[in-house]
Amino acid sequence: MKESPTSTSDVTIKELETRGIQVRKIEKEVYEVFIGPQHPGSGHMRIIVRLDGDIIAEADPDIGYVHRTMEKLSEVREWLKPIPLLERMTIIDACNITVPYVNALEKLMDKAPPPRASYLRVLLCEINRVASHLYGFGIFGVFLGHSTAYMWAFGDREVFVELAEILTGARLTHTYPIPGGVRRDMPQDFPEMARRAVKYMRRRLIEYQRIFLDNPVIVKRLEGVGVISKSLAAELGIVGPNIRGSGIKYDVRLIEPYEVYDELEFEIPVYEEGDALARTWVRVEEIKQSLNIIEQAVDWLERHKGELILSKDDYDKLPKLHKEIYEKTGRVKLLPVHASMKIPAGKAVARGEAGRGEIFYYVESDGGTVPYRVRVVTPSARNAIVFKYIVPGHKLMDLPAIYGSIDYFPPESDR
Amino acid sequence: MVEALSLDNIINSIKLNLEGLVKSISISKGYIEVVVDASHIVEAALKLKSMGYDHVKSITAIDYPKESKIRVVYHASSYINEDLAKTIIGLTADIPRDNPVIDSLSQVWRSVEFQEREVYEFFGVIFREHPDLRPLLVIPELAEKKVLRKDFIVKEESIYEGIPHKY
Amino acid sequence: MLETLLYIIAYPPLWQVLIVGFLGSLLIAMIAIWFERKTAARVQRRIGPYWASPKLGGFLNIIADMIRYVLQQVIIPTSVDKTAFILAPVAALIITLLPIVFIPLSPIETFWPIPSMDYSLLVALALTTVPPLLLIVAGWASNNKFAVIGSLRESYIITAYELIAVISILSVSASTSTFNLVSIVEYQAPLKWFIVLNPVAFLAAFLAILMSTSAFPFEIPESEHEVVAGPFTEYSGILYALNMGGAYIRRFIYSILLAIVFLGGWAPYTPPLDSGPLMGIIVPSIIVIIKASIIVLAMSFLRAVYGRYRLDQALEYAWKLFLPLALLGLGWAIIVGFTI
Amino acid sequence: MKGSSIDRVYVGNLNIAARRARDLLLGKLKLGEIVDWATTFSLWPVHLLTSCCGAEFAATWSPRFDAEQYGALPWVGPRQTNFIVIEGTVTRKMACALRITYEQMPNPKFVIAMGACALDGGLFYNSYNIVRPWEVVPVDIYIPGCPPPPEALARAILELRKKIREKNIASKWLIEGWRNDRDYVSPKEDVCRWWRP
Repeated sequence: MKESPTSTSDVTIKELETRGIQVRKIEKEVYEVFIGPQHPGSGHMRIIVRLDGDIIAEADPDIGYVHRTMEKLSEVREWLKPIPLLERMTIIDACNITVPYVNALEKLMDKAPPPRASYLRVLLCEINRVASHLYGFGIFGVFLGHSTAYMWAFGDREVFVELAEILTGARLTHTYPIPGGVRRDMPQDFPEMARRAVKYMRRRLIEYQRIFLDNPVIVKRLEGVGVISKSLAAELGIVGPNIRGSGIKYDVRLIEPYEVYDELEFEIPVYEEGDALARTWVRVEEIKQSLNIIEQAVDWLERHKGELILSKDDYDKLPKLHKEIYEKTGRVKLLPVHASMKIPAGKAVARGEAGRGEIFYYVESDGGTVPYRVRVVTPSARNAIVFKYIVPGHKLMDLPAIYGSIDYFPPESDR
Repeated sequence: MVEALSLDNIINSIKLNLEGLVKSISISKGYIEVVVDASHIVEAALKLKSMGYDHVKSITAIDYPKESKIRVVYHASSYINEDLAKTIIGLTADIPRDNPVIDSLSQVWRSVEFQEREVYEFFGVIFREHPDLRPLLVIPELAEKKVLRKDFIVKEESIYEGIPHKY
Repeated sequence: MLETLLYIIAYPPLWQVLIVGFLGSLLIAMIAIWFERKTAARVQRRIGPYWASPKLGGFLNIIADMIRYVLQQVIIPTSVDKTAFILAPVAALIITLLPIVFIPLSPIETFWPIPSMDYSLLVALALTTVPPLLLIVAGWASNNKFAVIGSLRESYIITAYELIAVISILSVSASTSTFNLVSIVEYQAPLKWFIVLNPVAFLAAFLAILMSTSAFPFEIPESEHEVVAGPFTEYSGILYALNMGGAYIRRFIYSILLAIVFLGGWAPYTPPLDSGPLMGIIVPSIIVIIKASIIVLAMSFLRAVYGRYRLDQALEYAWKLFLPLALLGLGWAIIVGFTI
Repeated sequence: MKGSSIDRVYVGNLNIAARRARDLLLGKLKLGEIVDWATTFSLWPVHLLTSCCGAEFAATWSPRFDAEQYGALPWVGPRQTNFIVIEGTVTRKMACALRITYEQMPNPKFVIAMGACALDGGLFYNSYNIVRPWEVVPVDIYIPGCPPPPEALARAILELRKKIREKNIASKWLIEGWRNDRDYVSPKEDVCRWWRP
């Protein structure tokens, strides 16, 4: 393998160039492979992998193929408009991504959502989390050549996408939370559906375990691959299920409970091994916990029917017609003034636990109608460093296993 | 009021540890802002790290064209120490806009490496002694334009107000 | 008239090489692809190919794919070694089909394509080992990094599985003390099939064929998530179809060999020596093809259940587990040879 | 072959023979229609994910919607496929990959542009980092929506099939060597200029 293009002599290079082929010399005695962006195992990114034999000597993630300039665009759009904009970066996890932004706005405005709105947000967040974990799980399955895991996970993800659609009206891009509340109330028959979905998913998880997680081929592929030790995980600053798979009990829902997470009962699954298998198990356990939270949230919402889903002063400002619509359909119709509202000057930081890990927002206002600066650091953006520091030393065939196990989602990383 | 007490404790210990480096320290919404001089940032970061702040969540650069400065904020926190994990320290330094150079913290916290590259490409902030300072997300041609600075104006259609803003 | 027609059809080169070898294996390959897609779809709770021909369960879809591939533009990149690039898949397909010439589908001598079947097992087995080498050539000629890595993997796999396949299939000779496939079939009277007498060797041979034709869980040379399409990354149009179909055809030829050697060949039916072409060759061949198809389809089903092993793990299994298994099968065969 | 005597000596006039063979195959045997039919049931999209509509693209092949029943099967490399789905925004970096992928595909090939961003930028219309896909590759079918639901993508595949069958695009493309019913799109600027090896 070392003999191949790396040591092409100058004569052959000239000859190839006359034939119109781009040739360049590689300095080291390595075999350079570009994985992506058009590659079944890359997604929307490129990983420049330098191989020494079959061992990866160096991996350089070349990201930015989905950089859609959300930070800049947020600076020129009115305060509410970044919500739909930002949720496009993790379209499969829309609510989890936008809740911290809304929280930051609420911190700046000194406004708190009513409890029912908070519960609705948590409900959608957890539905999104299950859907997002199943998405990652499916992609992971197909990375290991297990197409059944992909299809099952994507099929079952539809259950939760459907739930979210019933709740918000959109399959993926919900734009659900707004400063001071949410946009729609829960439909009457939603609790029943949610409970059925939860029951169904619990049963399916056992089947997943049988076909995928306990499959000897899969276990063999994942065990001891991509091990991230506890101290290294902290040093690299990776987030989410990846860090909990390395034995660090860090979950924003636990550390700094936002919304109503402090009122809910759930556990944070932590595995000590730090390998790809542990990270996968963390996700599966998290799905179980999310299902618990969905049940609790639905129960609470059923007990507290008729409460406001918009903060009191916002509701009082609504004209009569809009109030009637709200009473009838449970839909909040916002006034144009919302679009051009001004937020007092200041800066706020908010963090939340999205499906793939901690999401961080820094929002600065100069008192105008648009944000002065919105800085968003997404979980995948922080996990990207894994490619550089964990992948080297593994075999080429381990790359999809590690990629899948850290559940890297390029659009989220690139913003 | 356990929360507030521990917050005070943390501020006190930061003051103690970073003595002589801190310009000002204040509680902001969601984080503790610690302003230091740009030339002392590595020292301050090392001390914060020895206190237990083991990773950086975000590097934010904010452009203030009126004051002709760029503010770089490292939001650091802790994973291992659960008490410190509850707080975020915003290690802040101001650097001149026309010559934005600052020492890289990638030797202190490895987690800043990619985000420093990002700040470099969007704001043109040069991090001294960064191991691999290349544009991360955008093509080199765009990185030269320093797109996230306020003088790079993106046109926006709006019915409410005449935008783009003039800064 | 019909008699004459039957005799023409049963003329060995025509029947054995063209009809069974080429058309039969093409059909079985298409059925295997269709079956693979359909069963995978069934396991995955969906429909799979359907609307091309609802009555046939979407089977015409595979034909559509085939026509599309055959008539699509063939791109030959400037950077490839043209001769090898074009010749390798064609040669691989032809050599893949060759073993069928040495496999008897009937005990009657007039219907054999070659005059004597004395060393048929050896020759057939030897020929099956050639096509993978041409895949390596194809990958190397492509001058594509993924293709080169893919063909390197192929070469590792070849060294691992070839020994297993050869030992486990040849072990029946230790029992029967002959390389004559007809004698081997005759040795297996209805209830003395080697899959019963010597299941270990059959298992080893089955696993070796899985590795050889890169079926799951050993789909490593074409593992799409690292090396796109492996050795075939640069191939398009008909050349890719040859490559892709080649793997299935190879699987089918191997399966015919397995059906003859382990599953009792044309048993339970044994044509009398004076029977005509219909009962003498066509019916026994169909029995063999059905047995072979079952093996092919069983291999295809594994896609729905397994992921793929890593290269080193597959090699480890091959050398540490399957090779001893094949040797065990050989020992078992010797015992069988002495006792039965 | 004009002027050379070889074609006359051995096989008569090659051009006339080829024309006759073409007439026979296309006219009497309806080979063209078979090609069109085969292409419509064998639209294999290449594995190129340009943006977040990829989530819905993946869902289109999930058990609930199962686009494989129309014969469309996502496949690995551009050489083996004939169809690109542009899933949403195309950034400047991705435009290069998109163009290269398109050029690597064998004829006849088709493009579906999915999502508002692929139409005209969508939410990101004023972003500094996006390009319009129709400036990079010729697009056959556009799907509006942000993101379009999987049903819409399945519908687009059906519409593309209809278009191929009605206009005999695939067979004409193969006969004439290029596509006549649509303008050839080449990017105005070099989309890969940022990539300097």
